[in-house]
Amino acid sequence: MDILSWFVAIPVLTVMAILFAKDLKQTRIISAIGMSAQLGLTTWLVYAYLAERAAGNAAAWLFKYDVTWFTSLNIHYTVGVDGISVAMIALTSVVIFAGVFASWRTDYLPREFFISLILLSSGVFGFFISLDLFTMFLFYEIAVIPMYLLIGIWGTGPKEYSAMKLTLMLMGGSALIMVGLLGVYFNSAPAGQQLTFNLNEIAANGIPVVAQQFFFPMLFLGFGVLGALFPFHTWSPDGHASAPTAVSMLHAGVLMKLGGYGAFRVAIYLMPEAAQDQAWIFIILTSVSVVYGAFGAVVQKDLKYINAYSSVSHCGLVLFAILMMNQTALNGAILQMISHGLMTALFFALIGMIYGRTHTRMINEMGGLMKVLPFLGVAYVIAGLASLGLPGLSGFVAEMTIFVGAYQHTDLFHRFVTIMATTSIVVTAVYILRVVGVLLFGPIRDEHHLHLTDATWWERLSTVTLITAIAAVGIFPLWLSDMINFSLRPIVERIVAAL
Amino acid sequence: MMTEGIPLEYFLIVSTLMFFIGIFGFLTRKNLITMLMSIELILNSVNINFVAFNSYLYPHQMQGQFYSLIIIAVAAAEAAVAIAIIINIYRNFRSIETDKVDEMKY
Amino acid sequence: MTNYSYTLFIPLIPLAMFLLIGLTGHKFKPIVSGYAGTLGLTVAAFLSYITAIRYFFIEGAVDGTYPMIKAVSTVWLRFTDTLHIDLGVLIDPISVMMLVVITTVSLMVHLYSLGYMKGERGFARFYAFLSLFSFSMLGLVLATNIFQMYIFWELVGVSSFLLIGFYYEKPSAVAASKKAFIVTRFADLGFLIGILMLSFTTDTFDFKTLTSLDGPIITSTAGASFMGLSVITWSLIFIFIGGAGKSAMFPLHIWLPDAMEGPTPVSALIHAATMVVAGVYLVARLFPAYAIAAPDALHVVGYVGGFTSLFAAVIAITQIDIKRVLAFSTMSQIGYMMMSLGVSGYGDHEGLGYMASMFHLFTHAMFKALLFLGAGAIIHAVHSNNMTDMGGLRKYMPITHITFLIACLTIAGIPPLSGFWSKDEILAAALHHNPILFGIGFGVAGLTAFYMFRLYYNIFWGTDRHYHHTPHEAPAIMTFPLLFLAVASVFSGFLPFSHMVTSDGKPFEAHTDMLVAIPSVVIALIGITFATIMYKKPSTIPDRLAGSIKGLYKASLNKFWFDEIYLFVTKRVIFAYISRPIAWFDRHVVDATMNLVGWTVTTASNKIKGLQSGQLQQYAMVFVSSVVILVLLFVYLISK
Amino acid sequence: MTFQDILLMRHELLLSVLMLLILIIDLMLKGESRKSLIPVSLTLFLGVVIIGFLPASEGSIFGGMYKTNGTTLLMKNILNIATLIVFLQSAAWLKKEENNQKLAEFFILILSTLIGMNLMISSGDFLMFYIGLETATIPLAALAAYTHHQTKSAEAGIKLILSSALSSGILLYGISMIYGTTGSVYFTEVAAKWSNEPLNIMAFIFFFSGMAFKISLVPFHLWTADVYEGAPVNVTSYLSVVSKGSAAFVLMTVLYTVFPAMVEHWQTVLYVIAVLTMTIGNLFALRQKNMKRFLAFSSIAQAGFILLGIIGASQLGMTTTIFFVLTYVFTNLAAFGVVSAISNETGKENMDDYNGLYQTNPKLSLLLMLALFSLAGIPPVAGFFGKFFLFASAASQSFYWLVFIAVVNATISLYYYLLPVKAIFINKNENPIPSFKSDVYTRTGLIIAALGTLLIGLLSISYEYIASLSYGLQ
Amino acid sequence: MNNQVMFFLLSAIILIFSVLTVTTRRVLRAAVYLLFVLVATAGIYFQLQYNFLAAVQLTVYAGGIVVLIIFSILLTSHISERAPRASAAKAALSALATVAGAILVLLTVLQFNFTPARLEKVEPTVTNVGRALVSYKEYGYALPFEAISILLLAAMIGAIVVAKKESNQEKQK
Repeated sequence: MDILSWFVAIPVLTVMAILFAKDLKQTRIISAIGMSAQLGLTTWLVYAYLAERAAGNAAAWLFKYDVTWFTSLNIHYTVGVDGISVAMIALTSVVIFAGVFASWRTDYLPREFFISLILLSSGVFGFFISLDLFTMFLFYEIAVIPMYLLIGIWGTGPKEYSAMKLTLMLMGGSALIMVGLLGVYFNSAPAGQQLTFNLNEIAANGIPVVAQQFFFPMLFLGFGVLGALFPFHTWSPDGHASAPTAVSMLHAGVLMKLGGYGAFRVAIYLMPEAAQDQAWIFIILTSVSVVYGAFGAVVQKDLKYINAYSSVSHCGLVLFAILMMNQTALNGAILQMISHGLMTALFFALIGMIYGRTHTRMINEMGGLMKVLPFLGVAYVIAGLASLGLPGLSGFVAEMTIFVGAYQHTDLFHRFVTIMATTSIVVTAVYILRVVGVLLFGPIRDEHHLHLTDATWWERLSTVTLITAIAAVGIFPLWLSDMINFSLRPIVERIVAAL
Repeated sequence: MMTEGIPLEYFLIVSTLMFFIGIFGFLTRKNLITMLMSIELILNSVNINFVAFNSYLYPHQMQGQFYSLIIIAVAAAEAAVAIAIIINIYRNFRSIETDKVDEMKY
Repeated sequence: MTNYSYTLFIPLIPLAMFLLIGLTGHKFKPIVSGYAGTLGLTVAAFLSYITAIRYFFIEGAVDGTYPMIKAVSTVWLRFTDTLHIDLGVLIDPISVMMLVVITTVSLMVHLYSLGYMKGERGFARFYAFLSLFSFSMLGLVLATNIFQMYIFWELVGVSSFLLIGFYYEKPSAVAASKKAFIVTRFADLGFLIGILMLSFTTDTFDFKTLTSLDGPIITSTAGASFMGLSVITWSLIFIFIGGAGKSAMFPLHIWLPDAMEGPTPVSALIHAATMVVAGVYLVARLFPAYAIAAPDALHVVGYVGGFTSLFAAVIAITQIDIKRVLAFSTMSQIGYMMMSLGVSGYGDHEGLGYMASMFHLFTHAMFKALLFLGAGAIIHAVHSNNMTDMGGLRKYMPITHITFLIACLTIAGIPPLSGFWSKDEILAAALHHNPILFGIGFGVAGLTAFYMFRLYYNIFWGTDRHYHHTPHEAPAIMTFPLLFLAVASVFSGFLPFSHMVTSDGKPFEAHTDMLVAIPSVVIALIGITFATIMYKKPSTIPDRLAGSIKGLYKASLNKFWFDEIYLFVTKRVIFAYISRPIAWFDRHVVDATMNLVGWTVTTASNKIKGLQSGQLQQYAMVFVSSVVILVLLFVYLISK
Repeated sequence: MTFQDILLMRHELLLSVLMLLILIIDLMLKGESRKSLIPVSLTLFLGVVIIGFLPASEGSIFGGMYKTNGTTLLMKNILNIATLIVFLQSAAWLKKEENNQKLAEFFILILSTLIGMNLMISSGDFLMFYIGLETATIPLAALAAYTHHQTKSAEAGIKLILSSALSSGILLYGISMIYGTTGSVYFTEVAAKWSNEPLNIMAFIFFFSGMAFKISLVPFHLWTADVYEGAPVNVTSYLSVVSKGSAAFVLMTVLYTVFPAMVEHWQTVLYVIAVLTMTIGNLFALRQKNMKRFLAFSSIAQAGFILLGIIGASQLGMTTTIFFVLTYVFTNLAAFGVVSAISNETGKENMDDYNGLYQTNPKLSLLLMLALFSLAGIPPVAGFFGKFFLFASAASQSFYWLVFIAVVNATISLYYYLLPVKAIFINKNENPIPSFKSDVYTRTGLIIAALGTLLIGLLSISYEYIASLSYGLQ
Repeated sequence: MNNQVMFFLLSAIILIFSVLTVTTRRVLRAAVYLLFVLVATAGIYFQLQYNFLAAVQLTVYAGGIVVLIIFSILLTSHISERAPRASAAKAALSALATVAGAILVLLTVLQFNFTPARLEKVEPTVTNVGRALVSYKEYGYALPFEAISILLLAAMIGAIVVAKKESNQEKQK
């Protein structure tokens, strides 16, 4: 088996192993082993990828592997990675690894929980390695659907409502994607030639502009729903609020990135002309997302809602940058996906840990936790600082790349909305500091909180993993940025050539 | 010819009217058995069609005639089963009025 | 060219100390962290001095110009081929000067805090943050490009946030730290937008390119203009907003007085000597751009500075909290520096204002740090910030008293103390360029003398208060920095600044202009005299005076209600009219729309259930009419 | 006519022989020993199924009245397998005392309808088509009314027989007009002489309505839910899977081979009907509480999706339609299998009864979830592939708005498919259905259905095989 | 001329009794009217010289089905019982749909130009019918003949299954 398929295989094997587990203890050990192996494999992949590049391999896709699946429809199982997908895979591995440890103490139906969680991750990995739109879509849906059970069974609050809403909205998005993909497929080749789902072949053939005008909005909106595009973001606050910790982590950290990644890889890459024509509509929507999400977060009282709205804002920035369609902004978009993925996962992990102790997520019912929970408190501050774009943490790198890139756009409108979008950094500071100020600082409000115990080893492991990743990206962004840039160049050249 | 002076359309008019009378009966009769009778009218009208077409237009084959034959046979089978079920209904509901048979709905 | 690459260690050593203390500090006794931090900074200070000596005195000017040297530079993040963030070390007169200022003051604060913070919970944390701040501030001044500066700009902001909120269990401290961060963050937004605009026009971040006379910023005609000002001007104004925020210029000043909630050494270091002058440094850094390409922007700088200095001085007169008096004084003095930049030209003697500003920055750092540390010692002794709780302390704290007096005299501009020299140059520059600003500066000089001595008398003279325990002199570890800084305050005025730090790097001769010097000393003396009359002995004059100008007094006491205005804007406007409506809109319009879709579907489902009535004949009816309709439709209506 | 020619009909012949054989065996068995009829019939039928897979040639006999080709054979085999699964799943129900008297009749009636469907599939003219259709329908009405003591069952029977009689009357009227306008009832001759006069189109619509009734397309679907609910659960599953699947296939072949000349017309008709069917089916399914009724409306909506395949009017269309029927057979039988197992064991058929089922019967729960996901078109189970390809077929004719409506409907359908999942996994229940172990037949049936649901999509060979047999408009 | 009179007479009987079948309130009378219709239809077959078919019509339909229907009526209702009328609204709606349908269909049918195939006629004699019935060639009907037998068998068994009383079950009740 080729190296990339292992990324799907390891989660599946782990799931199978869990089927034989007897109790929580065995289940989580198996999960931890599986996901550690996945993390190891990822490390190896990053290394191997960089080594290949260093050795001068300039092919757009590395580690390609191709099997014909449905011959008559020309559907292939084609996998391959470029710098962008390697980065996304790395993000996913880190988050799922941390997620497994964050849910170390799942006592209700643990086997089922870990199975769903890991199955979901296999879908995500599959999505990132796919070069064939059909398999990409297949993995996309595999990644989305276990969410229903994960939230519905292990969630809190109005979990059934939230789970249903989330699932339906996301599947509504994927319905649009399906139409879009079919449209792409049937326009993927000149008349008389073999139709194809292969990303690169379609790009090489080019899609007629008339068809693009019709299918671009479908694909972009479809992926946009998962990317929390205003006004289709409302699944996010409720969904995240109800989801169990690891699920929120994975969902906000990784799944929402599928939206951005898809919008970029499929919608923009394949249909640049239409993207160019229609970008302004979506740019307005995404800049609304950015600012609106941030303002929406300011007055929330539930920690998870704050973070969910914050995610709307940050993910809006991803889509915003994608629509700018220049190298720097796109690079920023990818960086932002990674950055937001890591820090929002950290946020949700911490919120989960705090909730596990205080049994409330309402900030006005807590206070002064820094004193009793120093580790979690510090981690929360770090997450907050990352979120508000402190240099040295990942958020800064991503946001600055986006802003600089977006501002390089020659069109005055784009530069204007960029300035609009930058205002979000102030609002972000407002709500982050509000939370930190109320939750962690000040006097302790609830006497019961005086006896809380600080993080356990698995919680520390989960947290430290994410913080390390955040800091690594934030302090040494160049290798990541260069890796992404290298792979973006041909894409951007194609986009520019098309315009 | 015994059909001289009678255009094909006459047969079609008769059969069509009979067909819709049957349908009207099916839609309005309360009694299940009379609904079944309406069905027989419908099938009969179709038979007239087949036979008339066969006789007027395509007499080189007997397709229409045989179709009618088969329809008669099928109608018999249908009637047999339907009546069996109607009797069963009568046992269960103590009535064979179609309005009463609406235990399952919505 | 000399190799200055070792200067990299100047910021890196504090960083290492930060990581060391932050990660392992809790494993040792707290004092170890203090020593480690202090040691690290001692090394950094040592390296800074060596650098300064080498740069100014051993290497000296090359071809009559102090060179701008990129000692270290590495690409940190690449945006485009031309736009990339480099991290590096830039050695030029102002950065070297700032190295000296920062490491000196920081070292003093480190020493001082060993005594001041003794026994505090979070002692190690304090030193970790101090190290983090030192690292950030050093990184800021050594920045080779505007984006590196922005990075460290943010980092100093966050260090400041952490240090102001050091007593995180105290709600007022938390609120103050939040306020400081958010207000400066807002200003930083301006900075960022300025950077974006500037980089779009010039395609570079590099200071060397930006400030070189044949660089893009100065040679580009920058055709596009908005409201009569060129893009360059706008971008520089935006950048100045960033500087104004950090330097607490009106109207972004409101965070600074509150920032006094932090431990006093922090106020000395961050909110008096170093971080708050970053705005001045920023403008100075881009000075050629301001002076040549965007004189309009420079005027803005000058007027904002001038107004702030007057505004803050007026407020300082009435404040009770001694640290707040000092804070407003700081604002006022920084306003002075800004004003000085605003009235400067480029090159040679035209650049007098620039030189004066830097000079004042230097001297101010020394005497203001001294004032704050002195105030710290006092607070340490009295356990209160309010001058109403103080009086007659000269007997108990002789060293503090003397050093404090020296500092007061220095800031009042009494020759030959350092403050006189730098202030004199500023006024001279203003007189030549802008009489209005000169007038303001002149008046502020008098006000400064007045309120400083009001402070001085209220603390050390007047009547004794009932102290819980007798105030006593601070320990040696705290008085040593006082003495050191007092010496620096006295003598730093004799540094030949015009030979070292000039707008174009070329030394020039600055003369003391008697036309300016004499009146400025006179007005300072008048101020002191008034203060002496009113406050040396208990007196009713202040109350009567306050009564006679009640409105102004009240306005000043309430800081012209700026806090209230801000509160109104944030709570009433942003929260009540933006965020809450958005949150409401999100729940009740956007989300409701999504729910409405679901509701519509289920309602439709319920509405049409009659179709499935269970009536066989109704089914048949539907069947038949559907056939009829289909026939009608497809045979007669849609037939092709 | 040679023996070789006769062999072309081996499905029908074998089934007829089996039918008679069961009739004879039944005469020889008395009392309790009648129960042995179940394994005997199953074994014999298994033999028939296996023989059905032996390679066969294509051909046409009885002067073109009966035709076989690759797709018809395949379809018959699919129906055979489906029927086998239905038989397996019925065993537990048949073993009940109340059914002892009429065991054989169950098999005979089912087999006769299967013969009818096979004849319909292979028909080369409208006469055989009609006979097949009626043979496939009339005994079903008897089966629907199989349970005497239940009023619902009788009601289902009468609703089915009368509705179907009306519909076949209308269909026959249409055929009579087809005969009148083209002069023949042979498919090939009709196709050759077809013109798009108003009367032709009207005749087509009458004919189509009759077929639509059989596939339960809206607005000809109203009988479906009531009959499905009233009939014994295994008969319902047979109705919804085998009967519907065969009818869909026949509709497609008739449209492709008899009416290619009016392709644009029938595409428009299908377009409208598909939209109606999906939407109405979904809207009704939303509110259902009875599992059988729920699955009935679900199957209506699914029928609407099938039209998206047929509308493709090409080799792709045929392939995707047959492939979807294949996936649908296994998927729906898995769903019905679980419902039937629970119904046979506990008599409970309401969704609320399923609350907390996972706690007691995890395997059945998982299987039901799998089936529902497949029906909803969630990967990686078969339904996803089936649905995706169906949509591809419609998209290939540029019916993108139709596809759009379909995917919107698929999303709505996801809502109600998740309701049982919610009941099973999320809802709490004080008294869940107790844990039980089904008999070996049921389990075998469920396993076959589950395997099919899981593998048919992933193993592309099934699709490729169908594609190699399919043809487009002729 | 006679033909026409004959035809109109038969048509009139068919239509009038059809209407009566579906409107009379006495079920048994309806069955009798139906019988008249079926017989008249047979008359039309005779007129068209489809004697065999007419015979089948009389024996199977008139003789078989109608008798079956009458028996079932006797089983399920009282002779004197009058069937309730359909509600006016329902009747009106049905009438509307039916009339509209009839008009539409008639319009469509009548505007079609039927053209006879000018080919040699096969007389529908009993010989020819019999030959065709066992022929397995084209236009032979051996297969339908066999197939219908399966249907009839199945229908018979079905009818028995449905109608027969369950010995044990009923007793237990």
